[in-house]
Amino acid sequence: MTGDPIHFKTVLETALLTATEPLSVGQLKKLFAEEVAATEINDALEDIQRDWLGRGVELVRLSSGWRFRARTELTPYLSRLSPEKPPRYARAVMETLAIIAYKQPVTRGDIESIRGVSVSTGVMQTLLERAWIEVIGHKEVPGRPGLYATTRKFLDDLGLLSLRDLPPLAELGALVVPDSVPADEPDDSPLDD
Amino acid sequence: MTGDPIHFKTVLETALLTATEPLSVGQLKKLFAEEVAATEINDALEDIQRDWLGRGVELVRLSSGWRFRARTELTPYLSRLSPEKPPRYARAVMETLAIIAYKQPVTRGDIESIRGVSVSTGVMQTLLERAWIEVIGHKEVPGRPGLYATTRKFLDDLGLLSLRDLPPLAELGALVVPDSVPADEPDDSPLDD
Amino acid sequence: MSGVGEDGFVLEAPALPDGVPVAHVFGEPVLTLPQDLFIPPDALKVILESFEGPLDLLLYLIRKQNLNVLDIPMAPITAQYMAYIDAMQQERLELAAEYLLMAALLIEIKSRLLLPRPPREDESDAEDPRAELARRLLEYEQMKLAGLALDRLPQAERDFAWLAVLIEQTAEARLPEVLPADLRAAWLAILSRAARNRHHQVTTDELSVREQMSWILRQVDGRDYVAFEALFDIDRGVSYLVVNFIAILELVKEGLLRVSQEAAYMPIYVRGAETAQESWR
Repeated sequence: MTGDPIHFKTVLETALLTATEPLSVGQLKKLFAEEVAATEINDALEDIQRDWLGRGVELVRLSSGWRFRARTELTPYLSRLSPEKPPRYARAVMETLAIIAYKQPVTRGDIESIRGVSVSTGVMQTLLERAWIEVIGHKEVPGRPGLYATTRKFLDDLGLLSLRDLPPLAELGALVVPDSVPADEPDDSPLDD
Repeated sequence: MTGDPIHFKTVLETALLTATEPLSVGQLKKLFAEEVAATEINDALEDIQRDWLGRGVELVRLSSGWRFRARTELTPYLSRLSPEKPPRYARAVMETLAIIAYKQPVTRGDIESIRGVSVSTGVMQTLLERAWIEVIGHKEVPGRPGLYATTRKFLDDLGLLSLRDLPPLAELGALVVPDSVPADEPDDSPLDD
Repeated sequence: MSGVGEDGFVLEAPALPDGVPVAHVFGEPVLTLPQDLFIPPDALKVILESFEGPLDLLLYLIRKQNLNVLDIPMAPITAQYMAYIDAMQQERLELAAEYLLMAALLIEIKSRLLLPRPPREDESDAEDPRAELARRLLEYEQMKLAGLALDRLPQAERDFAWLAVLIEQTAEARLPEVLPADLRAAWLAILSRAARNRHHQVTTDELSVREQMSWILRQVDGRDYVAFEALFDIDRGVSYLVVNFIAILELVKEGLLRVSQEAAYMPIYVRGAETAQESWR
């Protein structure tokens, strides 16, 4: 990169401010006619990130690239202007999403056996329409059910860089079941008082 | 406006950076819970305009309000980025269209009572210009409001033969929770004690 | 989220002044804390709706008693579970097959625990019949908590806005594309904001009536009178005729259409409420 460094940063910043989705370093390189090293881009991005510290907007690194977003502290103000926003999903939707996120790839049958109830088409449709999940293949069993996985958009929308950044799962606890239970014992539980 | 002037400017700047349409001073006032004078907004806007001088993006005043846009000098760079994504309608437009499609014939008042917020003239204009909705009569109540319905062009453009081909909305209520439920309520799960 | 139902169950009864709800289940205040299995009949439905299925209910019963999932005492749990199912039946609530299946499983496990184990050589360390249930409960609980954790993450558009500053397009502006699914998605957001989120469900039947209502209004718009029969195309089948008739009734009810007949057996005329109004002036 031989040009004026301020101009270089200005181009990157403007591209990110106007982009309607995250831009990867590879895409950002294409902004310039001449060859630019990835490290130069990365340095400039970190520089821009610092420039915006303490303001209403932040530059974040997401799964599919870099994108500007408003800081959550501003949401109360912004929602006074336009109250339209995506809904808060019901538990059935979020539990299904969690199973797909943490256990992917899974079939609908897998989800049903974990939740213990049938999964409504509406739940799957909602997640598919939001483009948070997708069918990435089919399981080679009768009926060839679709295998669901989460998308990059899911990670982007939740501000995650990768699946490793998902909230850690609660400890399952070791499955220690008493080796032998006397036949008439189980009834004497602490509950019976 | 009695608050911190930097914070005041930050809110205005963030609203303008995230808005998909120009924002009038009247709309910008709504950002704040307390009463703000138009002159204060105007002063801050001119201030923000100066802050952005010499950068890739500029704050401009249009007939319908203020908005940020990329400076034309940057276009040669920005156009090198991969093909632009098709534009999307604002959520207010989509919600209004959905109500007209599913609940026609409806008046603007009906739409507002279902959405719970006022419907701007711009939104109706967008849909009328696209020829997706039309006024098919007037309701005999004071003011004789127009009754809106979707057009054949709406069906054609969405690839539908009739309204019956729209996705059914039954059972959708089970997929979302009311907005009023605070986000952190589920924290009190039995496991946490 | 609907986990709210559990706050009431798990916490010690807080000292609240009368009329202060202890929890909100689907936006409805729950004023009294359920005492063990005593549930106010009218609260039962909302409380049951807050469970995501038999595993969730079972988990609640176990957690409420502060029992170790790994060492579930089968008898009392089965008894409590059955009491819930009884209560559901008395309220004539729709009893999902999954709940009955779980009841059968609990009873089976209990009976296996009571029976002496048949001496078998190949099963040196026979598995406790509760182990599989415990595994499922723990796995479900883990995913339930993960779902809550995901919901707490800041979510695009719901909790923060993306930036998309305008680029003036020199080429002709492209019009946004809309898919039918986008309309459904828009409704979800409307429902979430509406105070009563069960309202505004639209079925296919309703849609065909709505479509016909718009069509009829177009027919009568700007015309003095339209013959009643002219609105019915007999060739289009019975279901169309029925829908069309319902649409006319709906329009009359909403005051958008006037139907008149001078005398018995005389022709019936239809006109828009608007046209009717003007002719009086």
